[in-house]
Amino acid sequence: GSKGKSPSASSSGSVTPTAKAAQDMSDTEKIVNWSNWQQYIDVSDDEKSRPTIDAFTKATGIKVNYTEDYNDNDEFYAKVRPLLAGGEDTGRDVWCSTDWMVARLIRQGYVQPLDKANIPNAKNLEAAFQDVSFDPGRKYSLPWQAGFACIGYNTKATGGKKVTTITQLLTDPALKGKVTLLSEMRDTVGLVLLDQGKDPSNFTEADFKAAIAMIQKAKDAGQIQKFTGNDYTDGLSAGDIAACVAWSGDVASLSLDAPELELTLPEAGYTLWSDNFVIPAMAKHKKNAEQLINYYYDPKVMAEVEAWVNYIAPVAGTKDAVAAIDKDLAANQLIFPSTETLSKAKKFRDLTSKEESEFTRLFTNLATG
Amino acid sequence: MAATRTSGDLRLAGLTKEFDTFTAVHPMDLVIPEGSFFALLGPSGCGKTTTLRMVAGLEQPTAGRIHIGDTEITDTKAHQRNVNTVFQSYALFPHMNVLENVEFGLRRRGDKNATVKAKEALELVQLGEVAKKKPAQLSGGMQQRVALARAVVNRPDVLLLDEPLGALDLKLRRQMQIELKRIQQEVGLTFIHVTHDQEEAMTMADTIAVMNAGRIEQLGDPATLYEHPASTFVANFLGQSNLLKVTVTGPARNGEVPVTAYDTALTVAADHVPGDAKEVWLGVRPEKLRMGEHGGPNRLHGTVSDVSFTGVATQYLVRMPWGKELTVVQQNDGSGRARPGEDVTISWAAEHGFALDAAQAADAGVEEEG
Amino acid sequence: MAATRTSGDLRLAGLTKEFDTFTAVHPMDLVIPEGSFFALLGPSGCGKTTTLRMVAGLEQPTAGRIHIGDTEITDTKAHQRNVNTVFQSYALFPHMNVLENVEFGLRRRGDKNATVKAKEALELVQLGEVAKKKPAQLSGGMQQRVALARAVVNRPDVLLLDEPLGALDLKLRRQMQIELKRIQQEVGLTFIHVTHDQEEAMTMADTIAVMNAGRIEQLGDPATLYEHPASTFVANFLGQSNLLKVTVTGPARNGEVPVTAYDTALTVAADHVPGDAKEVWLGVRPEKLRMGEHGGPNRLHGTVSDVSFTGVATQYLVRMPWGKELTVVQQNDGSGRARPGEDVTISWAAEHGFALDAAQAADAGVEEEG
Amino acid sequence: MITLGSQSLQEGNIDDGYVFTGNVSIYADAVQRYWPHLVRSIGYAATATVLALVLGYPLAYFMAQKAGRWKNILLILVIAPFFTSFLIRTLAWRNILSDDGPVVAFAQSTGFTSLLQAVGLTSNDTLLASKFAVICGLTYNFLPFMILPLYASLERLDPRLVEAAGDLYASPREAFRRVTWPLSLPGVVAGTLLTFIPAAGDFINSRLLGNTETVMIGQVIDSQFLRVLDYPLAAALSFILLTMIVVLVAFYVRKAGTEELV
Amino acid sequence: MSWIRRHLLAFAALAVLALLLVPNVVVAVFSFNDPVGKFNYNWAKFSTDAWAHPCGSPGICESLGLSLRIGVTASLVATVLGTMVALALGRYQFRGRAATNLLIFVPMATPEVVMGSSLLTLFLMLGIPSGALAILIAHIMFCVSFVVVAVKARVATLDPRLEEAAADLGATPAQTFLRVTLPLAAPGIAAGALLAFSLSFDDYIITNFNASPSSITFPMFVWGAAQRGVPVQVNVIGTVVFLAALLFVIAGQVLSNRRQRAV
Ligand SMILES: Nc1ncnc2c1ncn2[C@@H]1O[C@H](COP(=O)(O)OP(=O)(O)OP(=O)(O)O)[C@@H](O)[C@H]1O
Ligand SMILES: Nc1ncnc2c1ncn2[C@@H]1O[C@H](COP(=O)(O)OP(=O)(O)OP(=O)(O)O)[C@@H](O)[C@H]1O
Ligand SMILES: NCCCCNCCCN
Ligand SMILES: [Mg+2]
Ligand SMILES: [Mg+2]
Repeated sequence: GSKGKSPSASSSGSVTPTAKAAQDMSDTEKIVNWSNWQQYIDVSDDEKSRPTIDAFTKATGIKVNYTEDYNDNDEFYAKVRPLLAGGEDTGRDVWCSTDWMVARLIRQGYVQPLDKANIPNAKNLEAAFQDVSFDPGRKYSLPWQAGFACIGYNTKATGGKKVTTITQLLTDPALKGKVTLLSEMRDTVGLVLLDQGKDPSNFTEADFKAAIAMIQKAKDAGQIQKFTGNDYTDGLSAGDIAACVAWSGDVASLSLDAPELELTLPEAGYTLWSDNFVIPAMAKHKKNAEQLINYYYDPKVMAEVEAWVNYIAPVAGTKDAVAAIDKDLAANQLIFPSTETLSKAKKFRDLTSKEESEFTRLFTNLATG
Repeated sequence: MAATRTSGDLRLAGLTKEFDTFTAVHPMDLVIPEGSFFALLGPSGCGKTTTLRMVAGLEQPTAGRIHIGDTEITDTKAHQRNVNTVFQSYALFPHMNVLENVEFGLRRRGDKNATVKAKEALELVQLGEVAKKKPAQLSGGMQQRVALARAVVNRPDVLLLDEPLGALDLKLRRQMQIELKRIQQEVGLTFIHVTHDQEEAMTMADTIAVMNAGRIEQLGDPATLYEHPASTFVANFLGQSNLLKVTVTGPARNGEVPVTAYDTALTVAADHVPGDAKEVWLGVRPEKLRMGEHGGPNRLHGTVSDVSFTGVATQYLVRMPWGKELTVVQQNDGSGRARPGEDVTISWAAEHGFALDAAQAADAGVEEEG
Repeated sequence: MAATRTSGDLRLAGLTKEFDTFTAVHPMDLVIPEGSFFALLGPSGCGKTTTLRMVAGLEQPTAGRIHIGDTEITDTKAHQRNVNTVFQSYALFPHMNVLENVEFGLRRRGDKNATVKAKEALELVQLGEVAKKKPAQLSGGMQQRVALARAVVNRPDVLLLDEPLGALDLKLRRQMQIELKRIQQEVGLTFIHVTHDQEEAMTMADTIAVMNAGRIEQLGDPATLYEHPASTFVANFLGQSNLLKVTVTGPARNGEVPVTAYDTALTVAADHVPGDAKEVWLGVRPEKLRMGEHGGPNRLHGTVSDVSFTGVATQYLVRMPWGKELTVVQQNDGSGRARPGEDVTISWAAEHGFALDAAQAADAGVEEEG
Repeated sequence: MITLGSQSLQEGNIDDGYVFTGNVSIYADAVQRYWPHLVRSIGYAATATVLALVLGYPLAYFMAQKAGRWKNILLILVIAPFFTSFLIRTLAWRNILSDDGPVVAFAQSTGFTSLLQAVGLTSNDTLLASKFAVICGLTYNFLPFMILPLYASLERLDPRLVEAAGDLYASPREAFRRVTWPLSLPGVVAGTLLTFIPAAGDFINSRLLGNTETVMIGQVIDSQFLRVLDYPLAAALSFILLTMIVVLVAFYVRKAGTEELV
Repeated sequence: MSWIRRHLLAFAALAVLALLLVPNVVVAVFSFNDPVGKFNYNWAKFSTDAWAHPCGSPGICESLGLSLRIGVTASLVATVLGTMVALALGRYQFRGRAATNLLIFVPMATPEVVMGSSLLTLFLMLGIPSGALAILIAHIMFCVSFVVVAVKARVATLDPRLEEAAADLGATPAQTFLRVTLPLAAPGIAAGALLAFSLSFDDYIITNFNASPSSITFPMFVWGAAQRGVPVQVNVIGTVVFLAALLFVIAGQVLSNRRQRAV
């Protein structure tokens, strides 16, 4: 029967539990294990090394095990949750979760408070990222990158055609069967809400359902090929995907090598998200992780990262540092958006626990239906 | 580990085997003298294999005891008995070569000279050159000889042969019979040979036991069994017999008993007829019948209905006036042959007839196809 | 689809089969009259099966033609030939019951009365009651009869039997031989019967062809082949022969040729000796030899070295002064038996000896175990 | 299996945990919501099984009856792909069939893609991301599971039986239909089961080669378990899938009438 | 024309075989590619770089190592257990034999998702943490069934008289088992072991359910890589394993042939 330890048994109750800390081995083991999204860090020209990471190791003697196994928030959460729930080490010291996921991790007591003493550079945090609803006072997290969810397309596959609106993405027969959407509900639904004239930061359940209906219609018409995680970059580059909901920096950085890849920030608006460093419970090398965060909060280091990933830097002073490397880059609206660009970017509002399960269910049924 | 060496006669006392409700072997008492060649003969399913398996220790008797000489081996495990078997299917180990197969038993007993002895045994069966081959590479006859060598090499007190020649074709079979007999004489072991080839049993064995439905029906040397069968079963099973139902018409005179069959007066040697019998089966072997008047005082007239030439002999079927056919075998010694349709006289000597209890079925032991 | 009905004699003209570099059947010319029972006899590997398979259409001849009556069938597909085979392994369809097996051929040709005919055929082989059983539930002999019924029911122009009795045990085999012969006589088909049981061939066939290494060595009716073998191979393969190397000492007198063997004067019927021969093999069948003086003018003296009783007859080995053993078979007709060690005289009539070219090996056709 | 059963009867959510409530209605709910996936999975698996049989039979037959001394080599070649992760091979297929690859170009020029599109197996004039691709992937990946049992039973087939059929006037085609095929039925049954069952639960192929229209039940179970974390629903779906398969298989085995042959 | 018709079967068979092997060829060919960008699906230029540095992609060799370790351990344990069960089933009548037979069949008749998920549930209940140990246990559980089936098939064709013959020749039950039963069942056991290894080495679905982040098997690595561009090293390893399997089996074949032919 149900007497045994069911996968969820240990996380009942609504009081925020505190994450357990493990014995910190940082001083004896010069290691830090970092899980991150794909294509989210600078890579040398020959693609064999990661310059900023190598420089960090050189400076501190701490070896970074960098793993690109963060494809999608839900998927990643599902992977680590059983361990976190069981009070075990996940084998990772730090990873970058998206805002809403950070909220869940904090709520469940799966992440540890950051020791700011080890992160003096935290003072460089851009004002815009300082007070966030998902982590008031930034006790548990610091942003790694932020970005927009937008439209990406491959002109070779569209036959030269531009894709400018979500409506076009979901209805243009020229794209039939070659469109992908993100399995991240907030990005996909957010863009659709905006396309329908709604505001992701302030919408009703009915609005949400209307957005779902629109996607459902496109899906029923055979417009949509798949819902993907970060793996859309693969198909988009190959041309198996003609157009998709994409993350800004991915398309921007890929287009450096592949000019046929283009990106649209839709007129109707787009969503803004951030991915944040968090340190999970039982992490063995918490201090090393904090040193790593501190390292990347140096604007000069962050500038190097941005030159490659093309996302929005949360570290003040990065723009100047970038300008020192490359003037054009400093003018890139994707990395350093103007107020005008930012004004059309909306954040997806916080969801209640009940909303979250209900909306997730609706969306997942759509995505896997 | 080593089998207990014993020697002497093999004695079965009240040996019985029941399977569930079916009795495969009824209590059996039997003594098989050391060094003899003993044949167990009988129709399919009569219990020959079961008997052998009990002797080998592969089957637990329901009751009874088994002795070799003075040693009781009833409860000894198969691998501890000094008894070996040559299985009908040979049961050679396919993953070992011929030599390894033959050495197997010796090695199990830790014999230091296993290889030397095994090679000798292979020489004995004239297979020295194939020692390194796998059984699958040998012909049926060669496999048969390996199986024999594998058993003989252990010099068992008793060697059991369960239709070892059953799978061979006729010509090869006759050859192997001679070889088997030679080997038995050379090594002097007790052989118990199961077969249902009567001719094989008769050519090879010193003593034959004819089994029927779990019981030994008659036991004796081949000629006695053949010439004086004790039952219609034995008469028919061991060779062919012509059986005539006859009525005893008077007391014995000059050692002969007068009888009539279908109104024809015949005689039978008195010592072959049970004293008080009124009606008996009169049996005569086909080769004892003569076409013509010279065979003896007993005469019958009939018509040749079939002639078949078998090389050495010719076999005739002669139809009697009352419808029954008698079988007559005549050696092809150069004398003329009768033709189908010819009317002939058949004759035989009184001492060649044997009489059997009339209560038995005339066709007992005429093997129905099973 | 339906096989072309033809009839008449089966004629093979220059029929040849080569496998890669090996010639299994050398050009063969043969006429088998319609309705005859023809036996093909020969040692293992001599090409019997290959010949049959060419007739059945299962093997493509390398050269030569096959006719049935006036119709050439050399290039006709197996399923279009009106020829059926009874395979040694029976090759019954395990997933069909007995009746379905027997109906198979008829149904393939769209015969409306398939079931009726199949049932009749089963009656013919006395298996009416097992029609609904699967082959695996039948004994070997019954399976054999189903295979026969399955072939016979189609009334083929030619029925091929490839050692159909090879897997049966002796007693059953003799029974089936009689049945087979009866069926052939009843249905009147042409049977070609492959066997390497000589006695079987002799009892059953009208004509026997003895094959050796891909060639027909001799062809004739059983008695002729047996009494007058044309080569040592046939003499040894078909039954047993005593062969003596003899020197012709003079011209024929009174129809007999004088010869000597080891300084003993003997005679052979003149018509059995090649005109100009100097040295020949003198052959005598064991059953033609008499123990004692009454067999004929040819006499040899020797010592009995082995006696074996086979029921119908007793077989003696008699050692000659020069070391060779002769085999003598004497019917057990009641006359006394010699014992091992006894000195005996062996005699035979001149016309019972046959002479063969001395250039041949004496032991050709003594089947070596293969 | 039991744990699965009990879990399917629980209720709750990730944050609050699950309690056993014996809520059977979840089954009705699961079936109602996911019946298209169930039907689709069974349909794809069945189609792939039939295709695998059609493709596998000639190869198995050839290996068993005609290949002579090449038999073992061929057998090894059939088994060896097992050792290259089937993911790698599926990815290779994705590569081979990619939209601007030569295979697609050829298929387009011969009108094959239009044909597929016309019969609804693809939704545009390429091959990937379609029903067609998923079914091909399933067929391909489970082909060895079909071939091996077929081979095993065909190897045991006595060629003399086929000769006997020919001897009894059966044309080669009839000989196949009446003798070879029925005698290989045990292999056919084993092969189809070994192909059908895993194919029905597979999701890798539909995930890598399909689109949103080709989502199979395995993918739903996977995402309910590992993504939505709705354990009761996932467990219920697993149970339903298993039951459907057992029922279908029982029906099939009876229908094939091979009980006495196997 | 008739030549073609006569060899139609051979053509069909070879075509299917080719179909089976095409991906392996593509994988092998692309193992020599030096792709532009991170996606290895357009031929760029020839390079033996990946062959020189098979571990050049982070995590790949760790995952391969883990898969090999799990594969070897799981197939060893499953082979031992499976062989014992198969011998018991094939040789002895005992109570619960039918039930055992069924129990063996269940894992094979269960779709992998169901199997994976129920094992996960079971492990959670038993308090066995996800990770290498859980994967190993899971693999052993499904491999055992396949071993049993392979060995049982062999044992079924084994002549029981051979064991009797051994006893008859003085072999104790233990000797009979070691020298007769086991060697005769060996081909079945080897086949079972090989099958078990390949199933374990190739499994993704069941593994994925029971894996932890620190236990990424090779198929999981490939799956992950598939989401972001498969490194050339994967092709190298895929090819090496394929060739190794071929060599292994061919060597075994040659060896047993030679042993048979030895005169
Ligand atoms: N294990 C068993 N269980 C039940 N009955 C058995 C068993 N073994 C043998 N029998 C039966 O016992 C009887 C005698 O069998 P056995 O094998 O001894 O006969 P056989 O004389 O050797 O016959 P064959 O000549 O056919 O080999 C047969 O009726 C057989 O069916
Ligand atoms: N398919 C084949 N390829 C090569 N050689 C063959 C083939 N079939 C038969 N042979 C050879 O042809 C010869 C004749 O074979 P066949 O089967 O006709 O002999 P047989 O007289 O029937 O022998 P048996 O009495 O053993 O059945 C043999 O030496 C055999 O090895
Ligand atoms: N290649 C890195 C992409 C990171 C995207 N994170 C997205 C979070 C969206 N909600
Ligand atoms: Mg027996
Ligand atoms: Mg033959």
